Amino acid sequence: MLPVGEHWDLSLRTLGARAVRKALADSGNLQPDAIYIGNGLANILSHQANLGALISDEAGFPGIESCTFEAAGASGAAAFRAACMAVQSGLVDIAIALGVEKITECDGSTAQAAQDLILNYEFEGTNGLTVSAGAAIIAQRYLSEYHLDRSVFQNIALQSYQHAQGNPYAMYRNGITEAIYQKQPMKNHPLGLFDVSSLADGAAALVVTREELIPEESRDDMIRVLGSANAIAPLSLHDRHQLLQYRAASQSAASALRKAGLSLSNMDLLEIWDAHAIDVVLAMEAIGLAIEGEGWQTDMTTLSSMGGCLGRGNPLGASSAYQLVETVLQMRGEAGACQIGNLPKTAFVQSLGGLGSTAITHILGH
Amino acid sequence: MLPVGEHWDLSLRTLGARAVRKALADSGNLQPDAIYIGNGLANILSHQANLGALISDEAGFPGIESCTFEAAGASGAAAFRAACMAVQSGLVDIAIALGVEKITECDGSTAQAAQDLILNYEFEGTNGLTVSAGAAIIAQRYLSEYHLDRSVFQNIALQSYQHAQGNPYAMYRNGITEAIYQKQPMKNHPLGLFDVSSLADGAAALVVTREELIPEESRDDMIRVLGSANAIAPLSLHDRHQLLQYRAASQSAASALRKAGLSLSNMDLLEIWDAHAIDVVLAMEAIGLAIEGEGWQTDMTTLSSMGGCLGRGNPLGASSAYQLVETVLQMRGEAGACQIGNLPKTAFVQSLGGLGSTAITHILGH
Amino acid sequence: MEAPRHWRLKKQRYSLTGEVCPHCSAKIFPPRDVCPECGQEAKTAFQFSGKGEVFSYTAITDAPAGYQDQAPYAIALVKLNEGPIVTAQLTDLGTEPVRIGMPVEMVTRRIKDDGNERGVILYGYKFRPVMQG
Amino acid sequence: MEAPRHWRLKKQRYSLTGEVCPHCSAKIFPPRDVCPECGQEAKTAFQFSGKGEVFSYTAITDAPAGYQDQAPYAIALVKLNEGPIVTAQLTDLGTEPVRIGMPVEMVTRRIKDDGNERGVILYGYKFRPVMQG
Ligand SMILES: [Zn+2]
Ligand SMILES: [Zn+2]
Repeated sequence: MLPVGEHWDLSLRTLGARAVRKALADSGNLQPDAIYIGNGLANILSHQANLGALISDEAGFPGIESCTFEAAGASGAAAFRAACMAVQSGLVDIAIALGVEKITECDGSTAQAAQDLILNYEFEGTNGLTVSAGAAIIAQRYLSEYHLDRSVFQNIALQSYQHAQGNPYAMYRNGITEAIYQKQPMKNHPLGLFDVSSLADGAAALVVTREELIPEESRDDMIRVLGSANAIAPLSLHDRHQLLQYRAASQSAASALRKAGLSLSNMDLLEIWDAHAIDVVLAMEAIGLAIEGEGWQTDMTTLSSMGGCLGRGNPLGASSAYQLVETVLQMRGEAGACQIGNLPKTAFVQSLGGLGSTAITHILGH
Repeated sequence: MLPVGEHWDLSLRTLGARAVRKALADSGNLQPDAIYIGNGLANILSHQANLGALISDEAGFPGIESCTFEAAGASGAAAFRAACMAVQSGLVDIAIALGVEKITECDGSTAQAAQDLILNYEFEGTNGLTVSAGAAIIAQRYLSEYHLDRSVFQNIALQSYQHAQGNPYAMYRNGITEAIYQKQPMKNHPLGLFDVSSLADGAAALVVTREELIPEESRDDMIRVLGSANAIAPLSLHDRHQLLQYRAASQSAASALRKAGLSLSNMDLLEIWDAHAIDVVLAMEAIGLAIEGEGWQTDMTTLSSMGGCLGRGNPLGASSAYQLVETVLQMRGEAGACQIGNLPKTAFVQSLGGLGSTAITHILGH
Repeated sequence: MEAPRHWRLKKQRYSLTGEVCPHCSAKIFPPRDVCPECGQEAKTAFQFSGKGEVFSYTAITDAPAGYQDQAPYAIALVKLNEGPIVTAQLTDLGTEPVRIGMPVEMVTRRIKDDGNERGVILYGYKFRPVMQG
Repeated sequence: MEAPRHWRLKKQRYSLTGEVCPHCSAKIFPPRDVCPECGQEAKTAFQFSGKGEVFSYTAITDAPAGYQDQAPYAIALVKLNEGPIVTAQLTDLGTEPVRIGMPVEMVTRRIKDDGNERGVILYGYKFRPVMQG
């Protein structure tokens, strides 16, 4: 994991290769058979395809297996799920899941336009919609349907920025006060500047393997993947039967929990997607932690414990890999100032892509 | 599988969804759990990311698993390999591998520039290299090293265009004569226009599952995946220790054959990557069917039996899915005018991405 | 927008031509091969009236390239009277504040200024408040 | 080429600054974190002489956008005297036909005309035949 931020001095290949090597060092220097790369925008922002060959060779592993995965914000989680399936299939012994995104190669408006590619270009993008405007449209309908005002987002945002203060890899580490939040400029009404995550560079990687291949001395640090699921919903907002139901999030959560044989009440830690504050609200309702209209009333203590996309920063295709790495740190007791009280034994990690059109969930345990 | 060509009237989502539905109909109407999508350039050419949600929903399957795979020309094969691993892991019952590429959304120069993203942008692309020029540089060195002239490519090209004549899904179905070949304009010396494949739209899909889930009446059509492997080599030509050795192709071939417990001499059909004529030459040498300097002397009868990228046309990220579908047709005896003499019992299918920087091999059997 | 895509989407953009499902009578926009209601094939053209109401909306001030001369603008999900929802800009708003439930109707307007990109200037549907009278 | 990338790659482009591996003495270009010869870390800067020979080459007539005013041009893999190979355009060829083994040396030239893209004009290394005499 590298700090999220503006790495003007590092290219895409260097960012990715460094995260891979850090993860391998952490694993007790395992030798990978495969590197699965989650990335969203290299084609546009770095004019670079086929990252599999570029980054894996740069990391020092010509000859191994590699390719790139894209599922918008959930790209890194898609790579991680693929790593789990590859190992479970027996065809791969040691796989790395890397999430990497290089945003600062271009000016901000190019990066913004690239992010908007997760919309339906023909029927959303060309009509002038942007991703944050799409989130705002969902949020507006939510507030109207439940007779609420936009202050319901305040707690979610404040907590994310507060959690990020203790995270040395986070981009926003000064926190924000209620007063500052309430004076924020609107990004797209009813979502303000602090309700929408900011794009930034980042790279984070995890090593996936079978227990018996882990060196004895590293085995205490091992975290198990107990369940994994990926589900999609219609990409376009106008194609959704129920705009306020994040269907992919419910299906993916239920399916991952079922595979793990666990329920939400067993979870000590929840890492929920917060690219926009409304995402947290609807994810909480979708996975069943809140009833409809009350997802904003959440106790945020064990949510986005290292700052989430809002506080940590949002390196798109890499963000879901950060979620997973951060969860591993919490479960190992290595989360430093972000460490939650009781060492979590089980964790629920859900990543969303494309305004809830893709949801990938992992259940981690000891 | 849809015909390769210029589908001005079909969008990316329609192309992809139709191929998915055709494959499902062929399978006896299985219901998929996952759709893995191989695609290279939608971000650029269709301004569209997150195809997983877009295409899977369009095909009528909201709620299932989906994401996109990119490995340059081998993208479709990467999706197919992922489908095999997902099924083998037991986490997925029925997976679809779709390769889809929409080229004609833009003018030709945009598509050309997009194709060049598989080069190292910082040290190849910005110095003015193109993909076909890269292939030509390899070819030039080959001719020089072995004291040959460019007529060595003639047989490979003529056979591909000849095979395509019988393939109703191919783009070039008129064949070319020796006289026409010899009068071809140079694309990038020593490669002529007919030695370099042309980009076009295409979509092809395959259903992957366990035998017992296939309806009784469709089981005769079943083809087994006996081996699968993916290997990368340095992306940039200047980073390769031996320019004329397609290392990824050798490693991936050897590894897939080892997993299948078979050798090349067992193979009744070979589907080899021919985006450029030189790719065939070096792949033949890399996989061990020819010694160094003699890969061009190949008997082409059972190679690219339905026209390959040269004759069928090259829908980039979809081409490797076409290779797999074409091989299945041959093995079922459904290849029509392209059908090779004896029904092949085993086949070797190798797809290359990025001038040999990625190679994915599958061994299929009855 | 590039010429081939523009040509393909012309009917849909200029006149809100969608589909009606021959199996379950669901009205569909944008057109697609498979009816999202019943899962069967749908290819019968259907002309929408262009009348509907605002389902939700927001305002865009930091518009993307090609839309900057229109900013700030309101963008909405519009629920058509026939059922489907479309994403579109609102226009001709005057001093009336946008609200959920506001009746609107389709008009054809310039959607995007292509700037230095190649290709045609893009026209298509926007929605305006229904005139009282 | 966008400004941040241009700034980052300036040294490498203007003066062929690469690395030398402190472990196995391999010379490396372009710079990378891990020595491709011995797999250990390499970060010591190394200034290449800019002399080398053509390892292979071709001609480009259908140049990509930004390179069209230079077409037709020759592009080559140049094997530097210190070992590494670099991809670069050949320039100042005069009437001499390019051949494998031809001695060449680095010069700094305009690489790309940015056209209507934002950003700086790109200069960097090309190679020309070594003058006899
Ligand atoms: Zn219907
Ligand atoms: Zn070294």
